[in-house]
Amino acid sequence: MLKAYIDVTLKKSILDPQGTAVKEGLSKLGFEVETVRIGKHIEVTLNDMNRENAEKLIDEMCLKLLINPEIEVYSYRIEEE
Amino acid sequence: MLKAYIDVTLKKSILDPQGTAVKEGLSKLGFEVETVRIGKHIEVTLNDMNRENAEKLIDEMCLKLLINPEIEVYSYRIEEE
Amino acid sequence: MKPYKMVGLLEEEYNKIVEILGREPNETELAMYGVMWSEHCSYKNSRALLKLFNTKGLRVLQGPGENAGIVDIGDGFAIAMKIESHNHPSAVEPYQGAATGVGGILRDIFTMGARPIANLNSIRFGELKDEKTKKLLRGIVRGIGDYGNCVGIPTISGETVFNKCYNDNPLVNAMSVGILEKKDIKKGTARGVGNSVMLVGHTTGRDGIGGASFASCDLTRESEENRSAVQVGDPFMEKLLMEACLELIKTDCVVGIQDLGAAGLTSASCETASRGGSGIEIDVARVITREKGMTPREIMISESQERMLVIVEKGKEDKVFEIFNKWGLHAVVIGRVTDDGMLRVLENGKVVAEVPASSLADGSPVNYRSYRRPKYMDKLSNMDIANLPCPENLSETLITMLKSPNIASKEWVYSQYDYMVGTDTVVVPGGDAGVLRIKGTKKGIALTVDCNSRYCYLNPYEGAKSSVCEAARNITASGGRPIAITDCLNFASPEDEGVYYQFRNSILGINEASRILDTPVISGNVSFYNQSEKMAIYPTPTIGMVGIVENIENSMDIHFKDKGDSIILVGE
Amino acid sequence: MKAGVVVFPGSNCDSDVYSVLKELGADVKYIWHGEDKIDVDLLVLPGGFSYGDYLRCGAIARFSKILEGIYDYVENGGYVIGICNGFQILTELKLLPGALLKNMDLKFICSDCILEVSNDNTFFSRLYKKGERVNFPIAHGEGNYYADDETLKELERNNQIVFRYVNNPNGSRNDIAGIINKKGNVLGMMPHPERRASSLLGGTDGIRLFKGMIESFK
Ligand SMILES: Nc1ncnc2c1ncn2[C@@H]1O[C@H](COP(=O)(O)OP(=O)(O)O)[C@@H](O)[C@H]1O
Repeated sequence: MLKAYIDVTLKKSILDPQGTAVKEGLSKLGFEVETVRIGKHIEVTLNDMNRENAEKLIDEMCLKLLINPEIEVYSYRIEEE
Repeated sequence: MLKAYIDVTLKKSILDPQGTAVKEGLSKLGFEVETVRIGKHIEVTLNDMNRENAEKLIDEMCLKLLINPEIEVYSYRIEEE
Repeated sequence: MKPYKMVGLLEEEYNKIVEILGREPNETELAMYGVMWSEHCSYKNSRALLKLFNTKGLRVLQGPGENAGIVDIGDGFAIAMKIESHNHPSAVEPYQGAATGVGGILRDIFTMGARPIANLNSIRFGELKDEKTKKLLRGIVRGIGDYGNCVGIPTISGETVFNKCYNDNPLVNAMSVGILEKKDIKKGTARGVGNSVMLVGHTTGRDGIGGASFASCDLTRESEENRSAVQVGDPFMEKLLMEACLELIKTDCVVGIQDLGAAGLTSASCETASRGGSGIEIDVARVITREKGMTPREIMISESQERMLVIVEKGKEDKVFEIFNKWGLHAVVIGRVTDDGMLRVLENGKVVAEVPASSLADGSPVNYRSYRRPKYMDKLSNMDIANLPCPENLSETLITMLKSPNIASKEWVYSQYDYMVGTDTVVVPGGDAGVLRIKGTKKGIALTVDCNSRYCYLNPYEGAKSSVCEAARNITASGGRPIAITDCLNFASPEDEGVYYQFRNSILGINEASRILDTPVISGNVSFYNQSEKMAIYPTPTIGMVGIVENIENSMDIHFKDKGDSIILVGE
Repeated sequence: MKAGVVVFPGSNCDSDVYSVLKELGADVKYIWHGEDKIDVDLLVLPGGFSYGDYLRCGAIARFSKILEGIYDYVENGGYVIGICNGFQILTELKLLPGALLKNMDLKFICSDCILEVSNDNTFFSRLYKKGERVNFPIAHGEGNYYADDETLKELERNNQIVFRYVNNPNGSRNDIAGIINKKGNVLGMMPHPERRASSLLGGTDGIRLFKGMIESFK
């Protein structure tokens, strides 16, 4: 089986208040970091198929449902399970 | 600068309502997949430091704030920016 | 460790099980007794005293003992109501703990055939200046809000209290109220040999295994490792389950219905069988599991949320499939009703457990605990108020008081709850009681939840009594006449004689007020062991109350209305 | 006028809107998400949490059977109003531009909310006056309207902003609370006019929205 690990994040130009809040939370605990951005992590297990097809499939899923291209971008990697 | 890409997911035995709903959503669109699990993706930019320290720091952040070890697990990779 | 200890039983309890069965229980049976005879499910330390409650009244259609109590409000309508604690899960995972607390109490309401129309909550925390408290507060409020908002039930009232006695043990008491036509009351009973036992709603997973016994333990380091005890709520599933169940109940195929809460399938099956005076046989192989390789024991005690057990008249199963299918939900026949009084668990037709249903449901030993008036009470009651200095600058004192988290506005909390969905909320949070109109009548109901645990600490009897009175005043001030109580008794360890004194006297205090005000107790819940190694909570008997507003136009909120209106202080 | 309120799995303001339309004498019915024909003059996408709002609000509901024909329906001049979750679904459908992000302070907000009517020349808002202030409650966690600069300019230029927040509660760009499509037959708004349709429930500011729509058909 194949497993796709997809990361979805807000476009750079869009404010990420959740990231900002976490950054502040970290700072209160004494962790000083430069930036925090928060997004979604989606793991999809696929039946066996060749990698090329899997990539095509994942791209399609992302564009159709998993992300809203108006506000989000995505990246992924695929691994054997 | 260093950038940590952290993925937080629910422990395996724990129900993931979001994943279940998305799996069904995908199926309605004609994408048949085995499982979908949804978690958080967190990107943290750190000031320069050696990798070992960075890893220690990220582990601490995760356990102290970013995850609840009762229900979640995490993994990450660190890259130069 | 002895096997019975691992499931939280004492030696004498184990011996009693052997006596009942006439043999040693196997692993599955032992686990079932372990969860059912835990404090959380069996009320073994409170049952004797709860009998004292005033539970009768002209309006009472269903008193304690069912999933929720029901009172008649006239015009053919009745109100179902219940409060329940989710303290321990919320301490460990505030967001999910609180959310699943709301989920559980909603199911208690719609299993009775009632449509939930309002939620309330009573939440208590340690000192607000602590980061830990802030984190708990944020998580718990978000959990309560997200769940209720998503299901679409308005959260119309509640209380939020801070006191350092709750530093290690926050309290989350969730209350829900539903409306039904009197003729539609459903009960959690299994009757009629051969009728089908169906499991509907979510799939069954390994989550929450051992949760019931977990709720009855002290929160020590050990529970931090007891990881599988936390569940994740799925309000979307709950909403579908609610709509499907309410639709199903309108048909003529349901004999009984019961939600799966603490102790999961074990408790739902033995309780329905025991109430109906019958037996139940189920085959765990028919249960749809989320994970492969779950053992009968795991399936029987799993606390996966958003599931219900439905007893269906034989031959009418198709109607159930049809309705659940429409809502996109699972429904499976997992067994049938028998007449031998046994809860028989099969796996692919082979018996894996077989015990008398009533011995699980009501057979646990009842503890008559000893009690003694705690010493601190004498010390505190000897204090002479006359010796307290009068503050020099009263304006400053006033401002300090208004700034105290206990007195300041709780808008931060209730603005995260959708208190208007359903378009029935006439008096919104922020005042005394919440008031809802009852569509199709001229009436309304007023709802409140109250407790003054500091008074209860000073004097459990008087404190509990005054908590009932406070609730009644909140109802009256909003234009309602109080008619019934649901109570959530949050205490430390019943094994402590002082705590047991607090517990006993609180019950007596509630009882006196309840008799005088003619507000019978129709449902409730007990939560013990709210203590850590360092401290115990104050006795906290939370009172949920419902009142009738005869003419909804006459309901009242707390706001000053017009310039020049007189302000009058009434009462003693 | 025939109106239909779509019921998605997880809708929870469906009966609230239904009752208001009914009380005003409209010919209104519920439409199950699995139906395939839109045979009404006004389609209402109600508030709630369709499919739990898991993933993104409205993302899954958008693919419901009933919405397959919505593009043709709108093209042919059918009217659509999306309230709260309905607005989110309309942006996911791309029938309205932009997207709704998490509220700026990350909390769900339920409260009264003062709006200013920015455009009174629409099918929906004709009984209000431009500049008039009305009180519709809000109850949402993700109502922070976002669109890029270009789109915002266009919305302003075309007078597509119908309601604006007087005190922006959620971070919406240009204080946007409700917008309409260019053609003028699709309105999306976060606040709940159906919750202000009875003096017993705190006011009647919302009634005119529904009355206006009904009267247009007389
Ligand atoms: N957790 C809560 N949930 C909903 N409403 C709340 C909550 N906490 C407080 N409120 C609202 O705020 C009002 C005032 O709360 P509080 O300051 O505790 O007042 P009181 O002591 O008069 O009950 C309550 O009556 C209730 O309407």
